Amino acid sequence: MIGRKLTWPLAFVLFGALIVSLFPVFWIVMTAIKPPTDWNASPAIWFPSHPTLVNFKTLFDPDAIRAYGVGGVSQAATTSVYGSLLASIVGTVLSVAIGLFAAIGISRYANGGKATPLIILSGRMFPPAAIAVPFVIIYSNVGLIDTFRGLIAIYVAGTLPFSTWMLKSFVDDLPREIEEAAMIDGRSRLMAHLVVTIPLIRSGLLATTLFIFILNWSEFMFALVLSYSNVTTIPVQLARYVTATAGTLYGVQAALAVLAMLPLILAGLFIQSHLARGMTFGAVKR
Amino acid sequence: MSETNELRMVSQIPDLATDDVPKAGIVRGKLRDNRLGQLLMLPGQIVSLLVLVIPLLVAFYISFTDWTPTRGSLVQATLVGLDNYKELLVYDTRFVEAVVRTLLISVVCLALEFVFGLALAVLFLREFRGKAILFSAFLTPMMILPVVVGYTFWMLFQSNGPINQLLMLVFGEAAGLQWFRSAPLAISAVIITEVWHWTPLFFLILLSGLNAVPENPVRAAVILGATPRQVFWWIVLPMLKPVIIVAFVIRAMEIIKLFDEVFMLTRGGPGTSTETISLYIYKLAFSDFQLAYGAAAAFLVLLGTLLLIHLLLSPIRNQLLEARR
Amino acid sequence: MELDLKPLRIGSIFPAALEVCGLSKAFGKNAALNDIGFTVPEGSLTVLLGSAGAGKTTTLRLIAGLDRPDSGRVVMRGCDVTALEPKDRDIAMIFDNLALYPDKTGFANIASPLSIRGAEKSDIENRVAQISSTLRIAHVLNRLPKTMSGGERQRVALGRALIRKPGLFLLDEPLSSLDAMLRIELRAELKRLQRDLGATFLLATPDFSEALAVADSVIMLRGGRIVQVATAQSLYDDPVDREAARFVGSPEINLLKAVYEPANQGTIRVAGASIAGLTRLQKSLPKGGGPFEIGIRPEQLKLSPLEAAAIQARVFDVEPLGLKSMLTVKNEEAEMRLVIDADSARGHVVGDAVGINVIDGNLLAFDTVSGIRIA
Amino acid sequence: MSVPKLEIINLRKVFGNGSVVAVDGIDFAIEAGETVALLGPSGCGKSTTLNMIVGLEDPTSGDIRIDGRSIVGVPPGKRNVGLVFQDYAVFTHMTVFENLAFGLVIRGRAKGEITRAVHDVAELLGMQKSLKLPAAELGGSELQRVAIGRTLVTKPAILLLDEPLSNLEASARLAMRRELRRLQSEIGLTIIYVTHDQIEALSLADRIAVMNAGKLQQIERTSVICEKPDHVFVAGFMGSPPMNLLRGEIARDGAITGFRREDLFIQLPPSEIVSSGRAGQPIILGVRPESLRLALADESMIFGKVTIVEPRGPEAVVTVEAGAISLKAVVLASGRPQEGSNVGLVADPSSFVFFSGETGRRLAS
Repeated sequence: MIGRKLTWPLAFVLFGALIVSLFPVFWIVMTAIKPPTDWNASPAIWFPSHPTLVNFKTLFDPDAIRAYGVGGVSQAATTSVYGSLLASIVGTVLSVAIGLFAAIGISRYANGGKATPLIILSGRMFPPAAIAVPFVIIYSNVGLIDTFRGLIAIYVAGTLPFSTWMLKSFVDDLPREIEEAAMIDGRSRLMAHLVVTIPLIRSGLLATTLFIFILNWSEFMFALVLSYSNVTTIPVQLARYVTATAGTLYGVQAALAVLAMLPLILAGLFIQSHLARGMTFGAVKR
Repeated sequence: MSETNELRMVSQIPDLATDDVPKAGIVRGKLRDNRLGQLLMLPGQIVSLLVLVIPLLVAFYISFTDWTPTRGSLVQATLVGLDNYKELLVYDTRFVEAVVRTLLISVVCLALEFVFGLALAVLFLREFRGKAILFSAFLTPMMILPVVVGYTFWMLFQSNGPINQLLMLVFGEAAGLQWFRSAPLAISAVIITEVWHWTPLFFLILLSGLNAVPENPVRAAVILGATPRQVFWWIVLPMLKPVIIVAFVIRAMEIIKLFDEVFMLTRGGPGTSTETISLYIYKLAFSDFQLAYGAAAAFLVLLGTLLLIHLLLSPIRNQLLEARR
Repeated sequence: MELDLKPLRIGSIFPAALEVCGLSKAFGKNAALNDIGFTVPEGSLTVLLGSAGAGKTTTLRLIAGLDRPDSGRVVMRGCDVTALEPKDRDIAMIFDNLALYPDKTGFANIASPLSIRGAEKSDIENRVAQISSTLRIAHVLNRLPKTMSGGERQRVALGRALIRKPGLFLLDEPLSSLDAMLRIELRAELKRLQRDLGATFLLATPDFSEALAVADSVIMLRGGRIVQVATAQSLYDDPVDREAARFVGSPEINLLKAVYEPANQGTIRVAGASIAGLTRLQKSLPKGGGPFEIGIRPEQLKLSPLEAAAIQARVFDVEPLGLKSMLTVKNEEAEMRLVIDADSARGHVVGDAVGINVIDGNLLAFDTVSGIRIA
Repeated sequence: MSVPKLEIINLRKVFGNGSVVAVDGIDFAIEAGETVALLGPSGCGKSTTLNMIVGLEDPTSGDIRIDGRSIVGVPPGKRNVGLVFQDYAVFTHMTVFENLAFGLVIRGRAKGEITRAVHDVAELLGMQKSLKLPAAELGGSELQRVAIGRTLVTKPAILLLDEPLSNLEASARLAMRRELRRLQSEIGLTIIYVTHDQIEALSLADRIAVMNAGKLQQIERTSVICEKPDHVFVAGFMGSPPMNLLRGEIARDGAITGFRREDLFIQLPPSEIVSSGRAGQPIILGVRPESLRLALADESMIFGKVTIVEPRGPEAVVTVEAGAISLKAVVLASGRPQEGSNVGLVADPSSFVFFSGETGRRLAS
């Protein structure tokens, strides 16, 4: 638009902003590769003299963790990584599948009444705190506390508004006449959706799937409230380490954090052109 | 065709059925277009019903009782009417303070995020090499798990952490600040973390909005003699208004739920000086196990959120909720 | 199976390709169609003509089965298909945005009706080859729609419709996305194609010149009702009411207040003049005489020297249209448009006094209140 | 001879490292107060030319001069040209008044002067009543007027309109054409229309510049261009239906000279081309559908089958095919033949137009 070149002072500001944006990421990665001796140095060490991956090994070795003997922490991160993967993947697949059907329903038939879109959207407006309380109550009565089924149900319902609305905006971009042409060529109404609509929005489908995965992977409060022994996710495990050791288990915690952070950054960058659409329920399309 | 006004009606003689004409009379696959629509939306409605609406009804019921887990099943709970709500609004100063504190943090964060996001977005309207890589770099903070952001900044704000090192480097030895000991510093730490974490979202939405501004009105203004600055203030920004509102609404919905970062950063400390409403309800329900009282607090927050969203959302209601194509 | 371009026609004992009776459809409060009934004979090119919102597309969608009518029946070659899915009706449809599959090549688009129905490869290949040579689009078969020109995309859509030789073709403003020049060219080609194949076309368009050019018969729709069914020429010569006369024909017909006085030798007073000798009109006007609204086509007015002219007026506007020009003249009583050839128009400047005479041809008369045609 | 208001000198525009030549060296000049239409099919380079005059795009080579001064490189805002976009590009977040006043407000003019100027233009365009309305609520033709008014307030040296009528309802087009002509005569501004619709060009412009594939085929007064098309492309573009064009050669049969194409031979009256042309010289015969008349077999030029009859109210376009030759004729509706019948067509040879077989240029007759 006002396509003018970048002047020097502006380039300097841009560079400064870049440093501020990336410094924390730099710091946590550095901490993750610091040997235990450098963890608590004062003044803090920026670049570890001899970086090591020992923290990542310690993370998955219960004995090594217990060896630190800090605050009685002994649980390794393996169960939490498994927990995060299971909950996030299953939750994402269900949320996107249900969201896809609802998206086609709202976009093409729109007679699901004005209410449905509102109900689905409002799912996102409730503060987790407001929902966590009744969930604990119901789940404890129904025996879903500390189960993956319970957690996944919340992940699906919590992200349904995003998946429905993001997919709806992709389906809206596709002219309705193409499905109708397929119907006239010999497809039934449902087959027209399966064979024409869905393949034509596959890039949108992938973007939505990754976006929902990011939301589920980074969810913390429900996992915290609903998990005790056999269900843990990475965020919960990280919180447990911090509370148990008052944060002094620097390197190991940073290793877990880096492990959790990387897949999300890659997924996010991969779908960055659709992020605006996802975050705004399809209102802002790049 | 003869020139009569009316079309000549062809007499109804049974036709010589050609091979590919569908057999008369058999009504296969009865046409039901809108039933398919309802079928498609059923799963979404069921999930929303079971996992959102029912729990809220239960919470609503409990908020009028004095039930605690030790009390056994829900049925024994005794109704106490509006006591919980009265207690919260009149006597529980910690609740009211948490609400005010959360709103304060939200307003400051949203303002800062908007200013930095817009500045960055405008910068990105210019042409420069490596723009794509920089764009991805600037988006990174938004992708990081909130708990990881909370923990990372907790390390950064340590008394011997890098931030203090930089401050001492620049402002001399005494500049090292005890971020987690004094209330105002703790709150600023929370705000800095939040702004760092979510400014990229404003940057992303506003940049998308800027690129979606139709080109012709801008060109028309340029041809009429407007300088780039005038074009920006008179044409581009006003046209960006709906997108700006969308960004504020989306962030407002999220920031009111602030929990993960604060939980890792200050756990509400020192004292309750950085306790957000979500953190307070979490403590009520899951530390002190006052579930009924917590449910009531949760409901008040819910109503407050819906009211706030409704106010922010009304100007662009159709854009977000247009169901018809 | 060699594609037989000229289907066997046993006289015209086929029942109508399409019969629609009592068709109604309302979206929410507004009635898009009420009680539509018409017949489309086998092998004809019938046009649904009407301005935007008249109900053309709704009618096509109901016939195709994309929407369900609130009431009424759709009968094709004697079979009631009202309740059938689009795929079970022997129809093909071309949408105004052509609706080609964007991710498929020209070949796959054209072949899709056959491949969906499981025809074997060799049969598909030679039928597509046949169709693409007829439509001269063999060179775009392996390209994606977005790389084709407007005309080529339009022909691929036609190919997809033709490949299955359906009993009825529905075309929803098929030429609307094309350039002005190309549109006129493809009109003739569409009509020729229809006639060579003996196929039955039902074409919807808001453009009366398209309707006149290609239609065997025209069904005129207004506000969801059928106003007139007639051949192209008689729609122009015998409009059923004032609106139909105004809608068909450019420049627009002149509609002037007039009075018929059978008493004094049947003169007609119009635009401040009294004109005798309009024999054809006088014969068909109601005997009682009195006020009516006269419809004079622009080509039924001609310039003549002031002294010999029935009507005197001043030139208000001259619009050159190439070989012909449109003159708008005004006097106290009325404003009239007439078409004259460009050279004689050059002699006139706004404000000139001119004489106008009415040629005794196919003049029209409408009831002043209802607009219904009375003569 | 006064300096022309706008001069285009050997203007070229090439896109994508030379692969696409949008404008291939065009030259023309426009006098002050004249109205010219840039007419051509889509993709012929007319919009690119428009963008270069306005400054939205820079020419690869060649010069553009307004009042004798070159404006290449001058930013669009400083060229004192006005452009009305096809989609109007009105500022929908402002009222009509603010739209019209925009040009002067950004120049920091005094409030009184702005109000006066806006009211003058509003009156000229009959919009006095709707000044306070928000622009978003206006219909097609009102938006058009706002877009024109907004430009006129800045008193541009040249006004350019990009396909002004194509977004309007068919019924509103006639009224808008009349209004644009009234505006031209009242403000006497130099105006350039860009359009692909010949009716628009014929009714609005004094002169028409026909473009095709980046080249200027002909620039000629509206009244003349239909009679005397300079090039085969112009002949095939103007008029609806356009001129029939038969490719053939000059043939001599003893004393008679004529036009031959396969088995068709038409005797030509002696004329400059006929005498100077040598036998076998490739030539294109142009005959307008309007000048062809139905005739009996013996006295007709060609005799063939009527393949298509396209009524258009008072007249009908009849397509007659004899072997490979196909001609379109315009006949009165009442006299139109039946499809499938055989008819003869004849035209007065003096109405023939000849084009060179090689260059396509018209041969002066």
